Amino acid sequence: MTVKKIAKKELARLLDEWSRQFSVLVPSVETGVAQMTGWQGEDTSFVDWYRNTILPPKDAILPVMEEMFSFSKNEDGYRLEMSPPDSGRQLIFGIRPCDARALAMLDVVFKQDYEDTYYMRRRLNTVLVGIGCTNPYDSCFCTSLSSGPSDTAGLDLMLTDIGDEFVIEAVTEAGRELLDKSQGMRPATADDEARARESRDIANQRVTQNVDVKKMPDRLLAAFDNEEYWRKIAAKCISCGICTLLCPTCYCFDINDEVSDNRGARYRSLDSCAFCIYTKMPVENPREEKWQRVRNRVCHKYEFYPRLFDTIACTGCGRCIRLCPVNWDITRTLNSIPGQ
Amino acid sequence: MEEKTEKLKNEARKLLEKGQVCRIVGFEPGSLKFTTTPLITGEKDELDRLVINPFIVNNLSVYLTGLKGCVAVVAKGCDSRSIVSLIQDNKVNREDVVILGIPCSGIVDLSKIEYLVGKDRDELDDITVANNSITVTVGGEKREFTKSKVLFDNCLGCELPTPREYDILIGEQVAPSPALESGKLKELKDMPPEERWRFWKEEFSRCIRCYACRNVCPACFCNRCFVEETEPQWLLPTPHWQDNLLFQVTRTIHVAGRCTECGECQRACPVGIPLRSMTREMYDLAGELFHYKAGMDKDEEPLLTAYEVEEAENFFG
Amino acid sequence: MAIDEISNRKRFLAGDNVYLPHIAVIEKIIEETPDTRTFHFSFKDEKLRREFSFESGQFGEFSIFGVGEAPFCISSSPTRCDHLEFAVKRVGRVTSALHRLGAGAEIGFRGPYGNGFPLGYLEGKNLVFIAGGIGLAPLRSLIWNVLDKRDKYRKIDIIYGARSPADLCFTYDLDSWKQDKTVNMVTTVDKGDDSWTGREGFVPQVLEQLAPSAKEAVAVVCGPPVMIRFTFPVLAKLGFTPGQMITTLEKRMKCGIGKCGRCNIGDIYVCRDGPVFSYAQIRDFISSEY
Amino acid sequence: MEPKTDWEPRVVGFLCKWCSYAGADLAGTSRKKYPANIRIIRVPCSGRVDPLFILRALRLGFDGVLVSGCHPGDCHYQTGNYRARRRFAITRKILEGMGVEPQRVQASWVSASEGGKFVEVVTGMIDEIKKLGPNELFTDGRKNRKTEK
Repeated sequence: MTVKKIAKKELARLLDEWSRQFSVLVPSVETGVAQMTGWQGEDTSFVDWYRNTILPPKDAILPVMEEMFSFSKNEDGYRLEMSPPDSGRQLIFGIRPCDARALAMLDVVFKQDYEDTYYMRRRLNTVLVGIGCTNPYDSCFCTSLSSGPSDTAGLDLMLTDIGDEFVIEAVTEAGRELLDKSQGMRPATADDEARARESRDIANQRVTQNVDVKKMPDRLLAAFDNEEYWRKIAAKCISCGICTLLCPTCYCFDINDEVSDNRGARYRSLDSCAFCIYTKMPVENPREEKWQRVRNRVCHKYEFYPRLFDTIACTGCGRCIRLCPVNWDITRTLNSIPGQ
Repeated sequence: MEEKTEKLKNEARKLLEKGQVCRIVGFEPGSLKFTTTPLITGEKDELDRLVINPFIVNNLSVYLTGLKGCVAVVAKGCDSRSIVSLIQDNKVNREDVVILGIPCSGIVDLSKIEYLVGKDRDELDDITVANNSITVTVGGEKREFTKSKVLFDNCLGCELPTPREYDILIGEQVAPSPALESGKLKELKDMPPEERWRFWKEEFSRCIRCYACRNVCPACFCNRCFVEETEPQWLLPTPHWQDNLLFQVTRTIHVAGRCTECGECQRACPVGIPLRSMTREMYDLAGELFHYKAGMDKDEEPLLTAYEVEEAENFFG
Repeated sequence: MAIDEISNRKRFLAGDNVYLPHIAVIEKIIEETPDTRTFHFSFKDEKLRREFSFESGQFGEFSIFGVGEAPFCISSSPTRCDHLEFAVKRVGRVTSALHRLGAGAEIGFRGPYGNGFPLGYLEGKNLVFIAGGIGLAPLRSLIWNVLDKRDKYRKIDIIYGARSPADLCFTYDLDSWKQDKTVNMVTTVDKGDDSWTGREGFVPQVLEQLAPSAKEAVAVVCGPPVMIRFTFPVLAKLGFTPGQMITTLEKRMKCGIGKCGRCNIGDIYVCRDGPVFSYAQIRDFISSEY
Repeated sequence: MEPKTDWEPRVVGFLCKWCSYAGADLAGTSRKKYPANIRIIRVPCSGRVDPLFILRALRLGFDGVLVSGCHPGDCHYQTGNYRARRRFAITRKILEGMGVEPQRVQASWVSASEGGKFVEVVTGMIDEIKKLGPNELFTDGRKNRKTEK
C-alpha cells in the first residue's frame, strides 16, 4: 500500500485540513486527564510528550456514558425518540496500536448477533490514524499478545516517527483514499522506509514485559476451580473499576433511566465486573466474592473471549497495571497460573 | 531502610511462627519501577519479600475489615490512625491486630517527580532519598529536590509520622513536621462561591465512577454503600457530574471523623480529581468545630456519635 | 446433543435499533400470590400484535420508563396467541414499580430473546415438569404448549411446590391440570396451613417419593436455585442422564443480547445461549459459579 | 440571574415527628399562615437526617432544605438531636465550602408547642431563598466529554 511522509511541522496544517471533513480528536490533557479531545488547532506538542492516554480512545466510540433514547408521555401514551449521534465522521489521530487493535475486538462483540446501533454508528464513521510507539511504558506487554508498538491491526493509517518527519502508511482502503487526498504529503524514499523500520525495531525491543500466552484458555480452564489460587491472587485487589473502565477491550455496560420533570432518557454507561453489584440479583449473587470477580475478569479476557472469538481480549496496553492503586499486575497473575 | 526491612521481616516471622497472627499485611516491591504493592500472606517463605522504603504508598488498614483472624499490619503514622479509627468504630478489635508501626519521614509522590523532571516514572534511572533532599537520576543526570517538593501533600505537615498506637515499632521515632496549608486548598478558599462550585463541577465532569476513592478508603467500610441502594435509588450509576459530585460530597461527610487525611482517595483517582481538597476541609472542620482529630485515640468516642451539650448552636435557628 | 436445535432460534428485531423497546399496554393483572402478579399485555402497534411470535422459554426485556428494564420470561403459551403474559415477583426496584402499575398502563418490551425449550427433542417422550414458586412461569408456557398438542407427547407428570399454600402461583392452571386425565399433577407445599389437605414437603423429596421413570423421559426443572441444586441429584438417582434434564437459568441481565456482559457463566451468556440449558451443558460450571 | 416572576421557591423540610412536625401541625390547626412553599417530610428524629437527604433534595432541584428537631435536651431518644447538630454543622460547612449558598441549607429547633416559631423559621427561610433565586446548582445537564470542534 501507499507509503508517504510528512514533516512534523506540517502536522498542524494537516489536522486543520482533516478537520474540515472530520471531527478530529487528538491526545490532550485539556480536561485534566490525558484523553482524546477535539483538535483545537496549532498545538501539536503532544507528539513529543504523549505516550498513551489514560482514558482509552474507545471513549470516542463506546463512551463512559451516552443517551440512548428519550421518552415523553402525553395523552396518547409514551413516545420514544432515539438520541441523535453526537458527531458525524470522526478521526482519531495518534491512537496507539494497542488501542486500535482493541477496537477491532469490541467490533466483534457489538456486531455479532444483534448489531449494536450506538456502537456501530460511531464506529463506521471513525477513521483511525495511529502513531507507532517509540517510547513504550515499562508496563506495556503488547508484544506478548501478537501486537506491538508498530502493529497496524485496526488502523486506517499508520504513522512512524523518524525524527523530524512521520512516515505514513495506508493500512486500509479508506486510509489510502484519505492519504491520496491529503495535501502536503511527499512520497517516502527507500531511506525513509529504512529509518521507519529501524525505529520500529528499536521500539519493539523496548517492550520488556513478557507474558507466555500459549494455550492460555486451557491453562485457565484447568485452574478455574482452584479457589485457593484465586483467593491468593485476589487478596490485595480492592474491587474498584479502574482496570476495567479504563481497559480498551472492556465493554460491559449498564442501562439506566433518568427522569427530570416531563422528559426522561435511557442511558448506557460503562460497568465493571469488579463491582459486587454487577451480578447481584435480589436473592443471589453468583460472584459475591472478590476472588470470583477477579477470576472472571482474567478468564474473560484470556479464556472465555478466546473460546468465543479466537483471540485474547487484551492488547497489553498496560493501563490496568499502571493505574491500579494497589499495583495488581495481571502479568504476574498470568505468569503464575498453577500447572505451568 | 535495609535495617528496618530486616527488622520487619524478623518480627513478622516471629509472629507467624509463634502463631500470634495468621496473616501479615505488608509491602513488597511492586511490578513496576519505584512502586510497591501490598503483600498479604500467611506463608513464612514469602516474608522475605517484605520491604520498607519511601514508596510504600498504600494505607494497608483498608484490608483489615475483610480479613478474618488475627492479623499483623504494617502501618505508617497515618495508617495507624486509620486503624485506631476502625477500632473506635468497632470494626476492628484491638486484640485482633498487631500493629507493626513504621515511623515515616514522608512518602514520595511519583507524580510530583514526573512533573518536576518532565519524565514518566519508568523513564527515571534512580531515586535516592536522603534526610532532607531527594536525588533523581534521569538520563545519567542527577537532580536534587528538597523533600517538600516531592512528598505527598498530606505528608507535608504530617501530625503523626510515628504511630502512637502500635505493638512493635520498626525504627526510630520521627518528629511531626510543621503544619502546612496546601496550595490548592488555599486557592479554592479564595475563590468566590460560584467559582468554587464551577471548579468542582468541572472536576467531577471527568469522574468515571470507578469508586477507587471509596474502595481504597479504610473509612469507607459499609457493607453496602448508599450508591448501591436501589430502593430508593439515591443516585444513578450513570456518571453525570451531578451524581458524581453528590456521591463524593456525601462520601466525604460520611467519613467525617474517620478520615485521617491519608490521601489515598486522591492518589487512587485515575482522572486526577483533587479529592484531598475536600477531605482536608472536612478534617479541618472537625478540628475547628469540635476539636476532633480522627484516629488519635482509640478510646475516644467517634466524631459523629459523640457530642457536647453546648456546641455548634450558631447553626440552628 | 439434541438440545443443539435450540440455537435455531426465532428472532424479532426492533427495527434498526435493538435497544428501542416496543410500547405495550397492560390489559389485565392477576394477583397470583401476595407478592406475585401476572400481567396480560399486548402491543400497541397493530402489525406487531399480528406478527409477533416467540417460543416457550424465551424472555423479553420489559421497561417501565423512568425506572428501568428487567428481563422476564413470557409465561403464556405461543399456542394461545390472543394476548401475552408475564409473571413478576416483587423483589426489587423494577418489579416493585411493575406491581404499582394498573391495567391500561404502558410498558416497553423488547425481545423475544434467548432460546426456547427444545420442543422437537421433547416430542414422543415422557415429560416430567418440576417447578417451584414463580419458577412455574416459564414452564407454564411450555406445559400449555405441550397440552395443546397433547398427542405428540407421552406421559406427563407435573410436580409443583411452593413455600405455603398462599404462595402457589397459577392456581387456575393447577386446577385445570388436575382435572386433565392425561396429566399426573402433584402439588406440594413446604409447610401447609389449617385448610391445606394436600402434600407437604420440598420438591426434591416429593420427586424422590414419586420416582417417575427415566425411561424415554425428559425432566424440565425450573425454580429457585436452591431447589434446582437439590433436584438434579435426585433426578440422577432416578436414572436421568444429564442430557435428560433441562432447566432455565436466571442471571442478572441488562441488554438481553449478549453484549453487556454480566450474565456470563464462563463463556456462556445466559441471555444469548440460554436461558434454557441441559444439565449436560451446565454441570461443569454449576458448582462454581451458579 | 434573570428574576423569574412566576418562580416560587420549593423547600423540603425534614421535621422530627416528636416536636417540629407537631409544631408545624400546631401552626396549621391554629390557623397561622406560613408559606406553602415547604414540603414536609416527617422523620422519626432529626438524627435520622443523613447528609445524603440534604444533597439529594438539592440535586432534585429543591431550592432549600430545612432540618428541624427538638430543642437540645428534649430529644425523645435522648441524644438524637445532639448528633444531628454535629452532622448538620459539618454538612452545611462542607456545602458552603463547595460554593453552595448557606441559606439554602438551614436548621432549627422547634418544639411541639412552638407553632409560631415554625411559621417564623419557614417564612424567614423562604424570604432568604427568594432573594437568592432558584437553585441552579445542578442544572446544566449533560456536559459532552468530547470538546466539539
